[in-house]
Amino acid sequence: MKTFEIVSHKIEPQQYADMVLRPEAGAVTLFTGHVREWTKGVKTLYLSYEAYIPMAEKKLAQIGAEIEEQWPGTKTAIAHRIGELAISDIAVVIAVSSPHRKAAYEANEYAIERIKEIVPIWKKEIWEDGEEWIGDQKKKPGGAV
Amino acid sequence: MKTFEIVSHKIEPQQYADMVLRPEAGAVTLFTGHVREWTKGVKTLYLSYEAYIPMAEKKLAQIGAEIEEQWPGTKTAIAHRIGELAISDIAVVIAVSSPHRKAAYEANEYAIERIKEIVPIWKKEIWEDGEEWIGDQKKKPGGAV
Amino acid sequence: MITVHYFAGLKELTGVAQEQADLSGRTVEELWQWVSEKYPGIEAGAARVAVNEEYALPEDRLETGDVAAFIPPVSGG
Amino acid sequence: MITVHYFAGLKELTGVAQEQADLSGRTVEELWQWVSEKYPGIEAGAARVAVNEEYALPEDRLETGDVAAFIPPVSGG
Repeated sequence: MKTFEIVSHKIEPQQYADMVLRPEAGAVTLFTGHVREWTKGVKTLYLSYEAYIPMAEKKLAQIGAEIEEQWPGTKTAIAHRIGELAISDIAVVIAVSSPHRKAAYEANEYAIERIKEIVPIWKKEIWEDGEEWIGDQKKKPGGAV
Repeated sequence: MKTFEIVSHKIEPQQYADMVLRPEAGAVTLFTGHVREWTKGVKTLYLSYEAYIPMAEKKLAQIGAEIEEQWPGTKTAIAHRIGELAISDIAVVIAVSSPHRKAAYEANEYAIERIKEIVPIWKKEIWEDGEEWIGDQKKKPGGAV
Repeated sequence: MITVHYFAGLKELTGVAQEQADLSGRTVEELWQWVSEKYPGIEAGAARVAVNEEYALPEDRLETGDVAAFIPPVSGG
Repeated sequence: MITVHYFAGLKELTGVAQEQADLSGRTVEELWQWVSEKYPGIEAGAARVAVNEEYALPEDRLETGDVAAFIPPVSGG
């Protein structure tokens, strides 16, 4: 198991929390993103995730490095699952430990925002009557980041 | 296992995450507060927690109700451990699920702040050369809340 | 009679976790007078008072069978 | 020769996950011209380009053995 990884099996979130725990950690935040049944009134049957795996793992590690620079003393682990996921399955897990809780919350939320900006992972939603690749509409693609 | 409880055994955080998961949940935040080895340069040997158990469980449930009112669609579970805890042991776990992630982060952080304000639980730090009951110095006790 | 609970540092000061007190009909403020006379180390206002597991006001009146508790500054989490 | 990767919706549009292209010495901007001529449905600017797993600028130059990838808007999480 790696600290920043793309996996194609069921995610066990506790493993990532364990990876960041240290005697100096007073707080651990663990975020899990799950497949939601309903999005904007449309019922999802399942999701399919694809990644550019080596670059995605590199970008997850970059996010971890950004966090350790921005919130000194924190430690981060992130995993994202690819393939077909059913309702309630975990797509992503983010674990952050920190001496104090404030940084653990802030850094964790920063990680999910950055994943949605820079990590080459794509989600396809499959409904009863169709399917679609989902692009983050807030961030128009530019030449570079 | 109860949704809001004081326990005297080891906390298994995943059980509380599982308790709040539902098909409409897209995000689960799980916070764990751990016994930290060093606080302000003083080495902690272990901690001892005491609670006014029935009132503490009632106040934890009140926090859950406050959250569900302030962030509709969220679901919360909280447990706090009492007795003697070693370094890295989990003292408190807070699980919040929500359709969207923003509320799950905000509500979780709200819960730990409220625990430190209103829940009758007390921490005694035991060091090599002494011990002390810790009071939250930011909140001077008043007649009522 | 009412029941009075002490916790944490206050329990170490009183030496008892709980006791009975003949304070039915009295207010929370009078409970404070009673306790600070009985245990000189306890200063009024050094804790909150809960009655029947809810935080109480100084003017709240105690009834027979009530359970009062002195809640020193909490430090959970 | 360089390697070109396509992902998600772009892969469905090109019908291939990856291919070789004779673009050594060319820029990322020229890669865009090449791909939009080969696959008329692809609009320049509809994706970011990564070279060797880092986001690249239009003026970046491709070298033999480089791995380029078209990265449509990401939607992980």
